[in-house]
Amino acid sequence: MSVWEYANPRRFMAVSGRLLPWVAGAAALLCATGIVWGLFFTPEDFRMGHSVKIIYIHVPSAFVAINAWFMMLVASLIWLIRRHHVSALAARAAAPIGLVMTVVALLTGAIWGKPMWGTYWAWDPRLTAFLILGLFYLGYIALWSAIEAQDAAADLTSILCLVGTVFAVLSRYAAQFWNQGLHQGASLSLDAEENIADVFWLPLVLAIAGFTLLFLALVLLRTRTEIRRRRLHSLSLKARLA
Amino acid sequence: MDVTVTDLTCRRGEAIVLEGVSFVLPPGRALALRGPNGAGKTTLLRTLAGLTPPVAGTMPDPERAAYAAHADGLKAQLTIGENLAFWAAIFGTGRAEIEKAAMAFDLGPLHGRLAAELSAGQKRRAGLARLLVTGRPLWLLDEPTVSLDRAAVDRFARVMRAHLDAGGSAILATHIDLGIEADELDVTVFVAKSDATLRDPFAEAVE
Amino acid sequence: MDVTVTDLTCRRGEAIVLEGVSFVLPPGRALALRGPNGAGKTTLLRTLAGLTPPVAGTMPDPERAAYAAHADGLKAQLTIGENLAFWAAIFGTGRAEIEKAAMAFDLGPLHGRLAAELSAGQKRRAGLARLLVTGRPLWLLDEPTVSLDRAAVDRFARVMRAHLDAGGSAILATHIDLGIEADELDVTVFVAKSDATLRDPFAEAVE
Amino acid sequence: MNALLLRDLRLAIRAGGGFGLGLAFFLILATLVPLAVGPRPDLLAPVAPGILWLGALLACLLSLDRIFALDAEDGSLDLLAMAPLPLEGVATTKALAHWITTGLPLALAAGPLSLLLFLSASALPWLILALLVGTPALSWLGTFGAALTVGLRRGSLLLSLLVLPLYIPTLVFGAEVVRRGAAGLPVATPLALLAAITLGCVALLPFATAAALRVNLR
Amino acid sequence: MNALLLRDLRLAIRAGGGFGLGLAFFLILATLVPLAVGPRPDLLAPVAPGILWLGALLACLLSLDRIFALDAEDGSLDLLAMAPLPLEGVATTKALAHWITTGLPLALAAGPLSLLLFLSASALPWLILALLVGTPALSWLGTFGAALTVGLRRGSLLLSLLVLPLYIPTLVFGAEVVRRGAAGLPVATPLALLAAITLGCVALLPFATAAALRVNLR
Ligand code: HEM
Ligand SMILES: Nc1ncnc2c1ncn2[C@@H]1O[C@H](COP(=O)(O)OP(=O)(O)OP(=O)(O)O)[C@@H](O)[C@H]1O
Ligand SMILES: Nc1ncnc2c1ncn2[C@@H]1O[C@H](COP(=O)(O)OP(=O)(O)OP(=O)(O)O)[C@@H](O)[C@H]1O
Ligand SMILES: [Mg+2]
Ligand SMILES: [Mg+2]
Repeated sequence: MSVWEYANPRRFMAVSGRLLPWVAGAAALLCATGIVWGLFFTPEDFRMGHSVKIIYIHVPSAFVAINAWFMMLVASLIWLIRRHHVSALAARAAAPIGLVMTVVALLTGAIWGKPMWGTYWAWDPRLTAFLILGLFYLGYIALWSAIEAQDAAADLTSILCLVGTVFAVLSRYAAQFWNQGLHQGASLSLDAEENIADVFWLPLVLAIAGFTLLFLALVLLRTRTEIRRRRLHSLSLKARLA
Repeated sequence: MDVTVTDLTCRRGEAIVLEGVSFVLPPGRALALRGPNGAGKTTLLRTLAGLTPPVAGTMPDPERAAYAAHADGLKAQLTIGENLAFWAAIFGTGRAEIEKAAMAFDLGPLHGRLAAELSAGQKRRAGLARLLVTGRPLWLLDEPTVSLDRAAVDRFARVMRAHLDAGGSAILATHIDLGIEADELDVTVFVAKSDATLRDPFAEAVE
Repeated sequence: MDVTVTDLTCRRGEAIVLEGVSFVLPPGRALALRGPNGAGKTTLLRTLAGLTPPVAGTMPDPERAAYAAHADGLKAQLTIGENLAFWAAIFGTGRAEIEKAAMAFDLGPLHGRLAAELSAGQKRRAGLARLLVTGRPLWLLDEPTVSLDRAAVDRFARVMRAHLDAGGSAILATHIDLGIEADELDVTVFVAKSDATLRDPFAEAVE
Repeated sequence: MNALLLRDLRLAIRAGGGFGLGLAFFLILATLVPLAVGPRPDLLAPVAPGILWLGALLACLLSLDRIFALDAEDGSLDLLAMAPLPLEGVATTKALAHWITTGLPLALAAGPLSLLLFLSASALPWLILALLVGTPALSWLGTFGAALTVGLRRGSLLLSLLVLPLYIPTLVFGAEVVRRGAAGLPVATPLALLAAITLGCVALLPFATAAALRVNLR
Repeated sequence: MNALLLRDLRLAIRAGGGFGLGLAFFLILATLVPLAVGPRPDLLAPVAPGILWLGALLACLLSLDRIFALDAEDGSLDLLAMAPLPLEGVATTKALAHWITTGLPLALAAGPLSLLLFLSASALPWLILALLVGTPALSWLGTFGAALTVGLRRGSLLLSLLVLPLYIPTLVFGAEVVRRGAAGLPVATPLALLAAITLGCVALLPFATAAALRVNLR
């Protein structure tokens, strides 16, 4: 059986319905473990003090926010090339989640920024690129909601997503070029364990995994909602045309 | 070359309007689409013009067609002469066609007038002249005689006949009689059944 | 109340198009404007509607008139029902008029459709229904039957007759025969002489 | 007039989030400025009030051209002119609808945005107040400009050309209110002037707008 | 394609000074900024490059919405889609016409305007060069945005929401060129990046634009 079978709406509904509780449960478990562990069972950082603990929300949400866009990119490509309706709706479903994650990362970053840098906001390249990503999410969502015909909207937003990806990456690069920032480098990222004590690293990885699963669960849930919404749209259209 | 349409399914917006449209139109003939308001005449013409891709079925290459719709495609800020010259340049035809078209629709006196300053019927005449300028053999006409006075309708009928005699063909939707001999196609026959009007990919997934 | 027009001079843009238009139209009668394309029918109707102030002459108060032009005045993003309700609210009429209008033009099935999703004839029907909704006695109609199929034209003729029987009046410009008994006014008689078309205040100053 | 207002608001929403779009534009502008002029707070903070006001101006401007143009295209404007409500009323309603969809949300959302430009916290209430008092003038002036250019096909640049100079007094006093507020100086004078401009615009401009519409209809 | 270009330019001129309007908008904006932020050269000079670039962006933006909308309204777009020239060619020509009527005059007239904002004389050649190199990207991106929104009646705010984020890299590198030029630093890197963006846009975006147009036509 080919993978594309899952793009069949009925199969998708059946499989996602069965999958959803497990993914959601795993997400809850991992998030809870990671965050509780991070918040209550790690020492305080010698430089950042208590405030370091916000990292367990900040980094996972930022991670998900960025990768949500790439998931939308892949889904858009699948729609443009193979015309699987589910993937178009999955892209649509992911956008608001990505936006919320962006906002969460921005807010936690801002809250963290006050004790660390003495300001809520700085035009750090990292933060700027992130704000710009938020703008791309906004534009994408606005375009989806502005167009009445659903397939046309899927086509146009997919094209926008392709072009937008290129420019979001360019913007990130431009922002780095434009300002040397305050923000942490990749010192705490996954591939740089040597810079960070295991005590911080492990719960962080758990939290990131938890947030990713959370994202997955939400996308499944929202895709199901989008499918139903689309069905509703068709029905009301049919009622109108009848 | 025959215009052969087989089993064409046409959509408009999100709705499927016509299903299974089939006909053959030999060169030199006109086909009149019949059907009440909302039957799907405009939809069929737009599909044949290549503007809306068909959902299914085969149809001739839109490269051979010229389309005249309700909107005339005239720029209000340009004179009639400039408008025609523009379309001639775009379709790669020349001065000869422009003059022939202007002559056929008596556009001489309007040549230097801005399209914005014309009456409805004058504009429509210029819009029809554009058809001649394209030099295409298959004409798709959506209510071509709207706003035309009797003399202009006669003129148009003469132009049509000349086009057909020269081996061209035409498909036209109109509610009034033009006095042109034409095959008839009743569009109502092909109107999509209401349960097919929407190809909802999610229909079975939800219920 | 008679519609009395005396010695009206009408302009369009910067040009004077008609001069000395005079007629009297008693209530319950329709007046059909005749004349080839570009004669000035639309110009006269726009003047009577109060949209273009007349250059000279007297005409009835435009407050009594309702105007239906090529553009239907429908908002594409609103449903037909919403469109009619809007105009009813603006003209201070009520639910009764809307229902009467919708009935008269068979708009029931289209009530919940967006105006953007209608065919040309369906839109036009809704545009004509607006006339009834205004509740005004004098109808100014510029080619009202464009795009209408035969059944809809009959419907329109019936509505017109009912309006006239109820003491209303109508002035209409059309190139086709509606089967309504109407007085005729040949607009070509009043076409402004070409030396009068431009009342240039600086003409004598310069030459 | 109520019906017209409701219709315009409904159209703004149907056509894709009338309220949100102006805001989003404002947000983007607040992002673009630091990207353009450089990220230094010492550069940004002093220009912040002016830039925020400019952003409000431009967000208004971008939605102006369609105030009458769409109605003119589909024939509604002709019919509105014949309707038993005065054209002055139409002008007022249109301006009000424009303000509700752009000026009002801007004023309400200026708070978080001002953070991006390092506006001092003490200036924020003044910014919001100034926007609330000043933006109606922008909408009424813009409606007037839209009426002047309704007959033109490519009006939006010309429109901004006509309207922007008219916006100058509002801009100057509005920015002054915020600057003084930030510096802790008394703001009564510029605020009063701002209010006076708005009141004058709301009271008198509809007549000019209606006159312009009449000219453009014929 | 030549015919289309000529027609668009002619229309721009007929509809009331296509070339002049963008410039005039730029001029007004350059006047408004000192009014908004206060007329102090010490405040203005450092932000001048950025503000001038922002002005260019906005002048482009304001003329975008009509790139395809007018053609869609009067039916020309349908006919162009049927014509024997590829839609990609139409997209390129439209973008080129837009650049000639807005970007090019801006670049040429930036000199006198920069005086209003106290831009240092040494930065001026760089400003002009950067505008010449960068503004084509703005026009091509804008044409893409216009194609996405051609079916919508009130597209102009949405259009700016879609297009402005895409303008960011151009803005950053463009302003950087001028800032470095003013400071006497080497400008090769940002200038090369700016040129690369423009080239990429000109080469690839017409395909996306044509695809969007095709979706919107059906
Ligand atoms: C509004 C403000 C902020 C935003 C938008 C923001 C955004 C981001 C982003 C996008 C990431 C990358 C996540 C990833 O790639 O997986 C990140 C990671 C991180 N941020 Fe922030 N941040 C903000 C403020 C702060 C502050 C104030 C601090 C602390 C001083 C901070 C510390 C970190 C750390 C330690 C990481 C992990 C490093 C890494 O994964 O590369 N952030 N943040
Ligand atoms: N954008 C749209 N979305 C959905 N349905 C539409 C859309 N446009 C038109 N329709 C519907 O499609 C059907 C066919 O419309 P079409 O315009 O082809 O009719 P027509 O035969 O040309 O009628 P007319 O004689 O009035 O011009 C109509 O019922 C119409 O309501
Ligand atoms: N804006 C304008 N400026 C100058 N002249 C105009 C303008 N609009 C129309 N005209 C001219 O005025 C004359 C009358 O036009 P009008 O539209 O009234 O004609 P009509 O009788 O309605 O014709 P039709 O049957 O074609 O609708 C025409 O010769 C036309 O060319
Ligand atoms: Mg039709
Ligand atoms: Mg007429």
